[in-house]
Amino acid sequence: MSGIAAPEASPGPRLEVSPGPHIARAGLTTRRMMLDVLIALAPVTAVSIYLFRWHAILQIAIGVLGCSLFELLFARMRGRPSPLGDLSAAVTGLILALSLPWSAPWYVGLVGSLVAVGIGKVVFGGLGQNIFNPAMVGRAFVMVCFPAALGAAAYQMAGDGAAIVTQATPLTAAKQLGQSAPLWPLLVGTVNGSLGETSALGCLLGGIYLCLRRTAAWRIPLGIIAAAALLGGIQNLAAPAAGWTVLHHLAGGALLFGAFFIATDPVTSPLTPRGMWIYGIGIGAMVMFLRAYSGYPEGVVAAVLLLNGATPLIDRFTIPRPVGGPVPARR
Amino acid sequence: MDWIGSLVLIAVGAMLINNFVLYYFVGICPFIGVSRRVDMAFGMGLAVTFVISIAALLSWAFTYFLLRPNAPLAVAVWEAVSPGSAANVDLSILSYIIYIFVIASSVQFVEMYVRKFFPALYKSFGIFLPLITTNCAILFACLEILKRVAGAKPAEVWGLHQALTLALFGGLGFTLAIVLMAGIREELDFADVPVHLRGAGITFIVAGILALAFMGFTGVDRSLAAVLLR
Amino acid sequence: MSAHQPTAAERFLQGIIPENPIYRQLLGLCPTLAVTNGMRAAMTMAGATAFVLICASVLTSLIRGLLKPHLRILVFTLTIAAFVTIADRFLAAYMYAMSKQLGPYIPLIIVNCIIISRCEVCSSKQGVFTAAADAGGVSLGFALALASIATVREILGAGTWFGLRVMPAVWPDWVVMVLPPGAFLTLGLLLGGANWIRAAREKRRGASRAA
Amino acid sequence: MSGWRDLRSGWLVLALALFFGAALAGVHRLLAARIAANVLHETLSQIPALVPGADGGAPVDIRGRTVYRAEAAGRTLGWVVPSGGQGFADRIDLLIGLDADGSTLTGLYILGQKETPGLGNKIIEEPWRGQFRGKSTGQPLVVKKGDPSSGNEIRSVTGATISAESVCGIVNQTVAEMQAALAQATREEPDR
Repeated sequence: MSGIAAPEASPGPRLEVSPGPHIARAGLTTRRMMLDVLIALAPVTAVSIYLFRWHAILQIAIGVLGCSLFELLFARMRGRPSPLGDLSAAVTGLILALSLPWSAPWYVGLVGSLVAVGIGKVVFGGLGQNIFNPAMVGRAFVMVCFPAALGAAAYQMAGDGAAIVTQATPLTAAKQLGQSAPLWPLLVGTVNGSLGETSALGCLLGGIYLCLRRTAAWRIPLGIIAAAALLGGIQNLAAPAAGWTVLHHLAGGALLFGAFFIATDPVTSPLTPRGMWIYGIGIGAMVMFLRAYSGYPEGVVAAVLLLNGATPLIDRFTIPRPVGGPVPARR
Repeated sequence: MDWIGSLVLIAVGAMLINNFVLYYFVGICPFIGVSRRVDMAFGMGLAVTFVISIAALLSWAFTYFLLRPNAPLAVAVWEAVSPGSAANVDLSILSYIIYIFVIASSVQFVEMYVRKFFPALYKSFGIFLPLITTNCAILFACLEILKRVAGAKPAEVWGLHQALTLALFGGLGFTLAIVLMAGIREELDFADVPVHLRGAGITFIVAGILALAFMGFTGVDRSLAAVLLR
Repeated sequence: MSAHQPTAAERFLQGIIPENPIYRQLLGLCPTLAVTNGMRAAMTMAGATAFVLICASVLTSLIRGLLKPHLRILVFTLTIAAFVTIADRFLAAYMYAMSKQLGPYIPLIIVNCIIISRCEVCSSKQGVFTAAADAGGVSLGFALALASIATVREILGAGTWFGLRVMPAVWPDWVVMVLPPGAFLTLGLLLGGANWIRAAREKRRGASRAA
Repeated sequence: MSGWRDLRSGWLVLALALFFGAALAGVHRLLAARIAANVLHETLSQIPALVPGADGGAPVDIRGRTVYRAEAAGRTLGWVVPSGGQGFADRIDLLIGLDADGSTLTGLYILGQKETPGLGNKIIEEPWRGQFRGKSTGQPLVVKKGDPSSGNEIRSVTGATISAESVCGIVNQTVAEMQAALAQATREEPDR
C-alpha cells in the first residue's frame, strides 16, 4: 500500500521499519515462562485425566515424550546443544496432546509431535523464530491427515471410562443436531471434547494465572473473548437457538483453551499492544466465522494458524513511528 | 438472490477454499520469486488481479461467442461461407492458442495503458507485467471459464458476471496469499533457518502450513450461499 | 559450432541432474505440485511434457535461422500451444480417465517455463540433434523429479505405488500427503534434501582434491 | 521499423499459424469422434448397473435436459439422469438410475467428487451408494445417523454427514425435476 506511492511522494531518504528479531523475547526467561505455562495447564490436565482416565495419560505421555524425542533428534542433526532444558518441547507436546480427542490412535500423537517440532519449529531455526505455533501446526497436520481418527465422529467412539465419552461434543451437537448443552457441565468440563478443552473454568483459572504472571499478554485472550462474545450475541439475535447463549459460545469448544494457552504464545503473536488487539479480535472473529460457516465444528486451529501467518504484517503496520511522527519530506 | 448466491459460491471458493496458489498451485513462480518484500508482493498481486480480470473478460467473450460448440459467431461465419454446413461447428480445439494470445496481448495492452496514464503506478508495478504472461494463474482462470462455458449444461453456462467474479476473487486470493508469504519471509530474514532449506525450501514449507490453515475454510462457500439463498 | 559448445551427449546429461529443471532451476513448479499425488498421474504428465518439449525444441531448432528477435517469443508460444493442444486431444482420446484426472494441468503445460526456457536458451541456437538431446535430458530430469515427489506422496498418502499396495495393511494413510499441503511440504523438504546432498558431494570433492 | 517491414518479417508467424492450423484440423478430424465416444461411453457403460435389466441406452432430450433412456430389446426400462451439485469440498457429479415411470430409484453412481479421502469419499463405494437402489421416490430421502429405520432413510457416512447430505439433496432435487418432466412429456406425447 505505502510502497506503491512512496517513491514518488518522498524523494528523501526512505526509512525502513523492520520488526525486531524475536530472539530477544526468548533468552533467559524461556524456562520460567514455559514452567508457568505448565503450571497454568495443570487444572485442565487434571480435569482431562479425571474424565478420560488412562486415555488422557497415554495421549499426554505420547505428546510430551514424542516432542522431546524429536526435539533432541533434530538438535543432534543440526549439531546444536540439547534444547530440552527450556521445557518448550514439553509445553508443545502437552498442548498438542490436550488438543486431541481421547480416542485418537497412538500414531496420531506421534506424527503430530514429529510435525509440530520438525515443521513447526526446527525448519524455522528453533524456538523463538518459528512463525506458526508448533502445536497447532502438528494439530492441523494430523487433523487433515487422519480425518477418520479426528473428525467429529471419532469423539463418540464407544469405550471405557466415564459415560460422557460417547456423547457428541457440545459444538457438534449444537451444529448438527441443534441440541444445546446445559451450562454447568460446560463450565466444569464434564462434557466430551478434546482432552484439554472441556473445562471452561479450568481454562480460565490457568489463563488468569498466566496473565497475572505476565507470561501471557492479557490483551490477546480479552480480544478473542470480546470478539467471540459480540459475534455470538449477534448470531443469537439474528437466529435465536434454544438455550444456546453467548456463554455457550464461549465455554463450548476450544475457544478458551485456544485463547489462553495457544494464541498467547509470545513468539507467534504480535509485539505491540495495538497489534495484540488486532490479533486477538481477529482470532475470535475467525473462530466464530468458521464455527458458523465452515464444514468443521471448531475453528480454533485454523484461526490461530491464519493469524499467526498474518502476525508479521500486523507487526509491520503497528510498530510505532518514531516520536514526532515520520520524517517529513525535504523541500 | 439466486445469482448473488452463485456469485458468493464462486467468490469464496476462488479466494479462500480453492485458493489459486494454495489449492491449485497456479501462480507459483511469482509466489516464490516476488515474495521477498511486502510492497513488491502487493504490487504483483494487484497486477495479477488486474490482468486476470481483463483476460477473463476477453476469454469469456471468445469462448461464449466463438469457441464453444455451436457458438453464435462461429455458426454465423460458417453459414455465411457455406450455407447449411453449420450443423456442428466446434472450434474449441483452438481454445488454448487463442487464450495464450489473449493473455499476451492483454498484458501488452495493460502495460501500454498504465505506462501512458499512470506513470507512478507503472513505476511501481510495471516491472511485473511482462512476467505475468507466463503466469499460469491467468491461463488457469481462462481454462476454468472454458470448462464452465463450453463444457457445461445449457442451464449452467456461466455468464460474464460469473467469469469476472472468478477472476477478480481468484486474483485477490492470490494477492492475499503472496502478501502473507512476503510478510513471513521478511520475518524469516532474521531466523536461523537450516542452510539447505533457505530460499525456496522454507517458502514451500510455509506455503504448506498456510495451505493447511486455509483448509479450515472448507465448506464456507456452501454455507454462505445457503444462507443467502434462503 | 565452436569447440567449447557442449556436445549433444553433454547436453543430454546436463539436463538430468546437474541442471535439473525442478531441483536446480525451480522451473515448472505448478505441475510438480499439482499432479504428484500419484505415480500414474505424474508419469503421464512427464510424458506429455516430454512430447511437447521435444517437438517444440526440434521445430524451433529447424526454423532457428528464420527467427526474428522481436517475434521469437510469439513463435515459441504458438508452437508450444499447438503441440499442447495435440497432446491434450490424444490423451482425451486414448487415456480418457487420466485426461479427466489431470484436468487443466495438461493445457497449463503451455505456460510451463521449462519449455520456453529451453527454446530460448538452447534450441533456438543449436542444431536439431543437440536440441533434441537437450530436450530429452531435461524431460528425463523433469520425470525423475516428478517421480521422486510422487513416490513420497503416494506411498505415505495412499500406501501404494503406481496403484499397487506397498505399505502393510495396518498403515494409516496420511491423507494430507495427497492433498495440497502435502505437496508443498514434500517439495520443500525434498528441495532441502537435494541441496544437502549436493553440498555434501561438493565438500567431498573439495576434500579429495585437497588430498 | 516501418509497418510494412513488420508485416514482412511476420511471414514466419503466418506460415506457422497455417501449418499448425492444418495440423490441429487433422488432429480434430482424427480424434473428435473418439473423444465424443469416450464422453458418451462414461455414462452409457453405467446403464446396465444403474437400471437392472437394461443392456444399453441412448441420450434423449426431455424438456431441455439430456437424460439417457435405458433399454432392453427396444423397450424403455428406465432412465439414467446425470446431475450434480455442491458437496463438502467441491462439486459432486453423479448419475441417477430411475425406473420407467420415475417412481423408484434403481441405482446411483458418482462420476466425479473431491470429498475428503478416507472419509467423505466413501460415497463412491458400493456399500453406501447401493442403499439408494430400490428406494421409493414418493417422499424425499433423508440422511440418518445410525441404522435407517424407515423406507426413505439413508445411512450417513461416518464423519462426513455433509457429503452424505449433499448427495441426498442432489438426488431429491433431480428426482423431483425428472418426475415433473416425465409427467409433462407423457402428457404431451401420450403414446410414448
